[in-house]
Amino acid sequence: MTYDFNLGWLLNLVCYLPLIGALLTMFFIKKENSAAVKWFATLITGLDFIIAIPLWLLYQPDGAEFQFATVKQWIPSVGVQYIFGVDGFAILLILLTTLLGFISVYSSFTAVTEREKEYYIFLLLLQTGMLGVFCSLDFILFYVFWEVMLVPMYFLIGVWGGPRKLYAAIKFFLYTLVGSVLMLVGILALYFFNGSGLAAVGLAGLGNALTFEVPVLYEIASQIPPELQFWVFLAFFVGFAIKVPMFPFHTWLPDAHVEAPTAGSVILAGVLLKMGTYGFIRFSLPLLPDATVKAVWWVGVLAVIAIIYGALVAMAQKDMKKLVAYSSVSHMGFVMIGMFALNQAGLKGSILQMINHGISTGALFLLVGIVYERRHNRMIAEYGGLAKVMPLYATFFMIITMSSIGLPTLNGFIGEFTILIGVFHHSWVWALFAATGIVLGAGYMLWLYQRVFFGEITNEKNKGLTDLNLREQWTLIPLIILAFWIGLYPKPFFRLMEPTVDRVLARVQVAMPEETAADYVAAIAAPTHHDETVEE
Amino acid sequence: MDFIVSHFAQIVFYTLAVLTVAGGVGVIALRNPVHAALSLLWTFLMVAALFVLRHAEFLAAVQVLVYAGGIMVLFLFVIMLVNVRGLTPDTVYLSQLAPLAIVAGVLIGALLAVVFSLGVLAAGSHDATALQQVDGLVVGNTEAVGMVLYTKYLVPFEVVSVVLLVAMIGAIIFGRRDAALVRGAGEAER
Amino acid sequence: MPLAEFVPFLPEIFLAAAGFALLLVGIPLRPHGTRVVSALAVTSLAITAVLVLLVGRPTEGAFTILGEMLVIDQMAVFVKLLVLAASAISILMAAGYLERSGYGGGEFCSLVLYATVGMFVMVSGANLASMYVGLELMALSVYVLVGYFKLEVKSNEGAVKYFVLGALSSGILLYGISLVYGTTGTLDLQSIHDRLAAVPDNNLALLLGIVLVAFGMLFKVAAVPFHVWTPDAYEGAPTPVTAFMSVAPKAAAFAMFLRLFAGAFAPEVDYWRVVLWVASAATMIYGNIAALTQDNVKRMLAYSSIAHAGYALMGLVAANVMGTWSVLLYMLVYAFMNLGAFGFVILLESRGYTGEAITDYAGLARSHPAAAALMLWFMLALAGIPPTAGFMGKLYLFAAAVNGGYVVLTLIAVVMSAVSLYYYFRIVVQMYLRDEEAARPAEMHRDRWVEAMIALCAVATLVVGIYPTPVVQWLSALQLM
Amino acid sequence: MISATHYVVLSLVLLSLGVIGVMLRRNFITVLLSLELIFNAVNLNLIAFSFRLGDLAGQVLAIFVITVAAAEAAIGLGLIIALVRLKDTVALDEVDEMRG
Amino acid sequence: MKFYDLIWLVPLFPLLGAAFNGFVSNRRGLSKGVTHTVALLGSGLAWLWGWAAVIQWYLQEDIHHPYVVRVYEWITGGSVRILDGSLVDVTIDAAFQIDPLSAVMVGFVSFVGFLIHVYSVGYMHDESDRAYARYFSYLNLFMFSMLVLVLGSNLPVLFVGWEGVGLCSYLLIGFYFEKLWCASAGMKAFIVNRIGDFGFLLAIFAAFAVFGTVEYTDMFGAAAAHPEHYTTAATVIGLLLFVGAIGKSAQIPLYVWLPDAMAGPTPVSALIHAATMVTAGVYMVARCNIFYRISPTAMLVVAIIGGLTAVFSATIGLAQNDIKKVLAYSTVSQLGYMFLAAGVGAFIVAIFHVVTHAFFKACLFLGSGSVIHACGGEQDMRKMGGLRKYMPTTYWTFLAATIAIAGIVPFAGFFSKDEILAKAFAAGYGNLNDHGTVYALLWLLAVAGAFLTAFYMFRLVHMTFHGEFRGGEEAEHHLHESPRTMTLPLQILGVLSIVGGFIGFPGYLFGHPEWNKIEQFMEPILLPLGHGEHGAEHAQHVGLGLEFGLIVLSLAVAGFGIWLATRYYAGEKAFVMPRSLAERFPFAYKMLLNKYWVDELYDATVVSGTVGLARLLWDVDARVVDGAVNGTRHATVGSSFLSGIFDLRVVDGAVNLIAKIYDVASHQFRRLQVGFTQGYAMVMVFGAAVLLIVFLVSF
Repeated sequence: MTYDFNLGWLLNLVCYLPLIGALLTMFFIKKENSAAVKWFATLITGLDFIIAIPLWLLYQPDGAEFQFATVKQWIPSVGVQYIFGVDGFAILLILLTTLLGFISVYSSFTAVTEREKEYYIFLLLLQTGMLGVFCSLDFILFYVFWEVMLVPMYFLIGVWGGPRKLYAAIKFFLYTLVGSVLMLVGILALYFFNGSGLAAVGLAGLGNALTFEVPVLYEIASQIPPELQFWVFLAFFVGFAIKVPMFPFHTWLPDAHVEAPTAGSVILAGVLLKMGTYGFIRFSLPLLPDATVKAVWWVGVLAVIAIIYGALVAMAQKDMKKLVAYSSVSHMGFVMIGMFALNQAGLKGSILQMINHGISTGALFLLVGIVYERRHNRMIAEYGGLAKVMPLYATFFMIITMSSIGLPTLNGFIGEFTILIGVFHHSWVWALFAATGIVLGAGYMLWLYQRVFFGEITNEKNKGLTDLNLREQWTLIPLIILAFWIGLYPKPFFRLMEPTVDRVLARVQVAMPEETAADYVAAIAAPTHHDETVEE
Repeated sequence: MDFIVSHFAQIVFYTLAVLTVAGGVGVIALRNPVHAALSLLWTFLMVAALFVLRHAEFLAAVQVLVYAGGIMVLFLFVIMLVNVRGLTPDTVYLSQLAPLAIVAGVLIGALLAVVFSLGVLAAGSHDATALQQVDGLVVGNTEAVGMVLYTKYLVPFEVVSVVLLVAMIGAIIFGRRDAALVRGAGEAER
Repeated sequence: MPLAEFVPFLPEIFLAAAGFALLLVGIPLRPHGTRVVSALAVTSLAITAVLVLLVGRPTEGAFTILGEMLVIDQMAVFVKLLVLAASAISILMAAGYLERSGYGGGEFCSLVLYATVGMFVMVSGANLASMYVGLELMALSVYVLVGYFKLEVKSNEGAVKYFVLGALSSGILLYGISLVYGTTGTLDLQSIHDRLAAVPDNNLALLLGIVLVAFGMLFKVAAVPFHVWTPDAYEGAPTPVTAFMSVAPKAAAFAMFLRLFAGAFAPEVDYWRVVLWVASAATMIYGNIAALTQDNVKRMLAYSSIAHAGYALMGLVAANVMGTWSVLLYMLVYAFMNLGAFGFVILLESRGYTGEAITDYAGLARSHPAAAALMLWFMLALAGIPPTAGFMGKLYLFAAAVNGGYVVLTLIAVVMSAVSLYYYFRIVVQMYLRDEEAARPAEMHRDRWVEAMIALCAVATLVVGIYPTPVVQWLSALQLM
Repeated sequence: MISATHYVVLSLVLLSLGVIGVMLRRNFITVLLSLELIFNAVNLNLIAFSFRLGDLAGQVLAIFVITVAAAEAAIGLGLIIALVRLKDTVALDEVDEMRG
Repeated sequence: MKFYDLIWLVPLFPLLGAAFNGFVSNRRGLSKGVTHTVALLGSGLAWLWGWAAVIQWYLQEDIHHPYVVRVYEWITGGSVRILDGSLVDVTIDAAFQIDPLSAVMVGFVSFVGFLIHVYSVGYMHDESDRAYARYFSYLNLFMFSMLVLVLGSNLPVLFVGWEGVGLCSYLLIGFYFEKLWCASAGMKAFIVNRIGDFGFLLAIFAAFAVFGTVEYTDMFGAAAAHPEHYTTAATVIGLLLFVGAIGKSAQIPLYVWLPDAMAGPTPVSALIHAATMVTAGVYMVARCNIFYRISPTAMLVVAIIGGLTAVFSATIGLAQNDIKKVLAYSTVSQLGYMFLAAGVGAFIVAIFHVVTHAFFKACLFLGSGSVIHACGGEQDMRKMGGLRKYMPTTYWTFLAATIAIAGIVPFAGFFSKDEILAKAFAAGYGNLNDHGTVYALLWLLAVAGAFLTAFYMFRLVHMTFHGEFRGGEEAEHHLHESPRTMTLPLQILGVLSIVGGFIGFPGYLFGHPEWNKIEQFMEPILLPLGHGEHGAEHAQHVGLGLEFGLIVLSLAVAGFGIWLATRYYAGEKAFVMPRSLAERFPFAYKMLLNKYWVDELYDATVVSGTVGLARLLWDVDARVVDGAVNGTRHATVGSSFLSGIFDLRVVDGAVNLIAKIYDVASHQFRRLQVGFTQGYAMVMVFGAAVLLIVFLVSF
């Protein structure tokens, strides 16, 4: 039982509400009446978050794989369908998206002062695009949303960004576009292999009906010949790795983050990066098990590099936003390595870590944005001693810092811990290197905190800074609450993602030899290991 | 003598061919456009003769009338028109000779290489009579051509007439002096 | 032959007559009656459309008329309607422009109509002879149209270049036809196909003929290396003409290309495919990359249209059913998005050549938000970003190519379409992100007709992008030969 | 015995001459003349083949070619007139305002 | 009702207090009264409830079976395939465990903690209201974390407390964050600890990989059942754990943070950096004793590190003039003793020393605190002296604690330290795990350490309390005894450091082993190993005579130390001898004064190394990874782009490189468009030729 069509309209509503909001704003609200624009956008996004919550409550873990589904013919002659549907994993990301969407709108009231109407319209469009990506189960539909979402982001960076906005915007756009078009080729290859076949690699197809329906393609995953899997995996990899971003493809991230307006950075870090990892878990792993298992080593190494490299580079930054940006490279490295440990703990951890990263890094960008708004300067050297003038701000910043460096009882720890357990059972060497990321993480984050908040106030301009106002507090408090919630009682989140994890792993397992997991760690207790197994 | 008789066709063909080519060379070689035009006229006539050799009498006639009669006159007229303004460029050729020679060489080489494989042309009936017959009974080539032209090839024929109309319109548009339009007027408007 | 046989030929006859009538009507009331003439022209085009539908719609499968000179099938109907739409839109866009320029509209309209007749014959030609004359009719009309602003140096120059090169290419085409005729012994497409299908022939003369014909067609669709005329002709021609010739003749030429190569010469595909492969790749790369640094919008769109020809060629290279209809679909999509973009250029063109420099677009998002939004939409479409029709068109072309096994070609295409985004977005950047240095944003003409047409194109681009099903179903049903 | 091949060779020579002429001559008029050479080459082919095949289609097509050639000549000459009016020249290489 | 079923309330009270002070008092700036009432309530309730629970548990339950209270399922990480190939669920409960060890720890932690809260009320009274609230919320938060640490029933929960105390120590060291060096000290502490945690985390994963669980009872049960299977595993886990301990308990090579940690308020130093937090490492080692008992290697390493640290830091202590620095180094060295004890298998003794040390060291620190308080923040002993007559209470309590640490019978320190020495000797004597010689050497070190301890502690006392005041006139006027809230804890702790040792009275010397209450009580934490004795069981006793001999020896050593100190630093000839020594061995003196330049060494290597690497990589990122920048930049100068996008290219990329290529290509391509007709004809014909060639070649 793949689909459960119950309440399908709800999912569609969640996805398209922001679009409707954008259209209404476009046609019915005057450009001059900025207050109305702001509050309407806030209303829409808040409403969107609220109606997204039932998805979680009504989701049945032991029900159909994809629930709240809608399946309609779209372009029957080529087998393109309109398929919406979510599992726990997608629901988590949808909730994250809607929440961050709301927060980023709400946090922009004073940050954005010009061309406000367009700004909020773009934010709303962006949200529909992102939600669509998480909802669609037809490759073409997925691709459509995947691309659509680029455009508003491009404008958010390009119009409301910093000094090098044009450069950053086009770089972001081109980077991602190249990745995604390659992905498109991979999609087509799968599509034809399922159907008529591929003269390209001299492959006869399976002769099934031509379709882009992902769950159907899941069925044929095991029959796809390895070399085809390899190429398709490569195509997907480029597409997703650029979004994540994996180590060699990360260079667009600092520019985009630094130049983007605060809300843009929040969305970028909070949601857009997750699309890459989402793609891996939703498509690469289950569709191409063989290639995945073969790729494990390489991806693992890249991820380790990303973790350490990102952390070290972050340490050298002089610009707060850049620092946070590179820290995301490091954190997403954790997500990837956990994912490719290919066991439950690793996968669960990496999914949870996606959420955590969304919360922590999102909050960090908000926080940086708050001082930026006051001082219009992001240079760390400009600050120092803020703890004296902005105690509350300092407190929030401290909490988020701790969550980002993985202090127990906060969200970051749970993610990293689970990931590392999984990774350790895949390869203790990876775990060894990955764990250094925790030390370095503490290094750069605390150093940042030190330089920004401690010591005397050296810079005259900082003397007059005002502490957080109520609105700013309320943009942060939800995230902090979430951080503690996940840190103290992550069980609901884990439970929500369990079905997905099991299915994905079940689909990858076909390509995995038994016992693989054990061999890696055998090194530890090599001499005694075997007779022990004999005994038990 | 009997050699001439027995090889009459060859002799005639080669003679005409040489003359045609000579005319063609003249077209691209002669400095003065008028001379070039005249040598083109010469070529036309030779080609017409070759048509006759291939039992295309009607076509030969058309060639002479339309080309030699119509087009050449037009050309000469225009040349005169231009010449009085003394506009013949002083240098005749463009400088880029060398590469072009190469290109032409490559082109011709390739094509000739092809032509030698022409031995395997689709088998055809060699009876010229087919070119003079209308469903069985022999009439002249003219009638035969006319028959085909006005029945089977009616559509292209009509279209060609439209082509000529368009050409006329074009010529008028380009040739006509417009009182309404002063040079750059459009520019001023645009 | 019985008069009844002429009935399916009515649309062409009517158009030709209408063209002549317009000529006569146009002469007395030029240049002031331009709008009237245009209106008449569009009406006659509409009537023709009805006729085409009456003639073509009820038929299932193809049938030939008038001594197998013409064939009426769904493909012909589709392309004819497309061409009619394109011509109508260009005429409506041209009206105000011609009025302003002082050149009358009479000859313009009739020439567009004659060109349309030529294209009709091209797309439904069943015989090399008829196809050739159709082609020439179209070509000659367009030569004249390009040089229509005979007092503009650029216009004349464009015409001269286009004419000389066009004549050269049609000579080459003819030579190819003659070789094909000599080797297959017939001019009739169907029988050519049958003979080649009966005995797949590797006679070099025949193949050479086919390749030369391919050259001629490549020239008409402006593919590398026969693209050279395009930028200058497009830049020189009056903008409405550019809009027209970048769309309608291209569509017709592709239709003829399909009839010849996916139809008649299909049995020889393994021989000629390589030529088209190279041409397609080169065209995509050259068009996109050369467009990157163009600062004149018309010229940039010219290069972009070269690039699009390259994409469309992929369908021919793939030479499978999907390839065939995806080319036609792409022509449809391309027609609307390109016409839309050019309509925008027309609106912007004021004194001299201003409105053609890319910098003239700075700050338009401020002064004319709606227009800018539409232009953005067309740019996205041309770059192939969903949910525009441009994406759908590309999608099917890529699909066809991947299916045919031309992955490398597809990779080139996808990378190049990513590159293309860059130069399309240079305009967007000017409009949206460069407002600060827009000292005086270029003022736009208020021309209801053009605006209406732009809106129409936008809607079409949206609809086809969101719900292409009807078109796709119609197209995927048709087959040639 | 004179075969079609002979004619084809001859027409090839004419074709090449025409192409070279088009590429070499500065004078627009002589360029037009060279174009006419090309069309004649084609016609030679057609006639030769039609004789060889005993099929009239070739001849008919040749007629169309001649007519079209005439039409093109007319357009070309018109362009020359306009060009002369605009730039007082018939040299094609001076028509080079647009490039790049 | 069962207090011990609600054991989780013990940490909860201080947490609530912390939350209130942090978010209410601090924000609203409530009065000090409210603040410290809440804080004291928090810690006091924790203390009461803790003791109540422990006592009740002791009376009602069998102490041989740890009593585990599961609160809820915390982490449910799905299943993984562990070492032996079986699939195990990663399920980690938030659960607390009461057993003798945690009972002892809770007992003294909550108590000392409470005392120090009381003390702080006096010590911090002249801070601003907000700072006061902040301070107490941190302090409460620390109590929470520490209690979680000692009560947790599995390693991750322990880790929660572990990190929590780390955080609090970071916050409290950096309490005066306006002083940048304080903040830096805090950061140093946190990061150095992180390095330890790195080992700890890996240990947790390794343990999970081996046992498929991290619950104490299950883990240790399994290990004890089949010791011989787990030798390797135990070594790995044990060593990794010990890395964590090294960080937290400031052992070589990670001790450097502790002396700097003295930047925090003195009560904090007393509580966190002397009495409780730093002993967490010892606690953990004792908690996981099973691994060390299984793996001789691990145990040896522990012993060596401990012994070396004990002496090493003691030597540094000799030359310090900052009163708190001296105490800090003595703390480090005492911790060394504890690890030495653990290293010779005497885990209970280690804990015993933890407790006694908690008493006297807390007392010492609080005493120094009240001294500093009196001297108006002055910490340099050279500016003190003769304080005895100004602040008697402080003096006497301080003296008691000093004697205790010096190890004079019958003070608290004597019993624990002497037992450590005895065990060490026994280990060497009984050739424990065939490492007898090493252990013997370690014993010698320990004895030397005892001497040094006695010496520098009395040096401290003499320099501070005896002789004449050297702080100058006006400072002298301010000298005064500290307020009641401060002296009361001093007195309590003083008393404890006198009598506290008797809980560990070495009864067996008199044939009454049962007199050693603590050993009896904690006996259960040493699970009996399964078949196959690994030695290192309760240290085998050497003959009684020898035992007494050892006692005498250690007393003598201590006495000698005291005598020497008195001779050098008291009376009329004070400071003469040291100076001459310093002049005669200037290098040695400098070396000690500068703590062997270890900090400088680290700065030179680790710190700057990392930062340098970071900078380097950043360059790499900016230049290489992101493309052949400068090349492209210089090449692009004068590129004909109108659009601003590419003007903005500064430092960047692969992307830019490609873009540049396209740029060049574009301009090259455009040159094909020569402009005059025949040129185009040429291009066409050339192209046609190329295509023809391609065609013919492919034919």
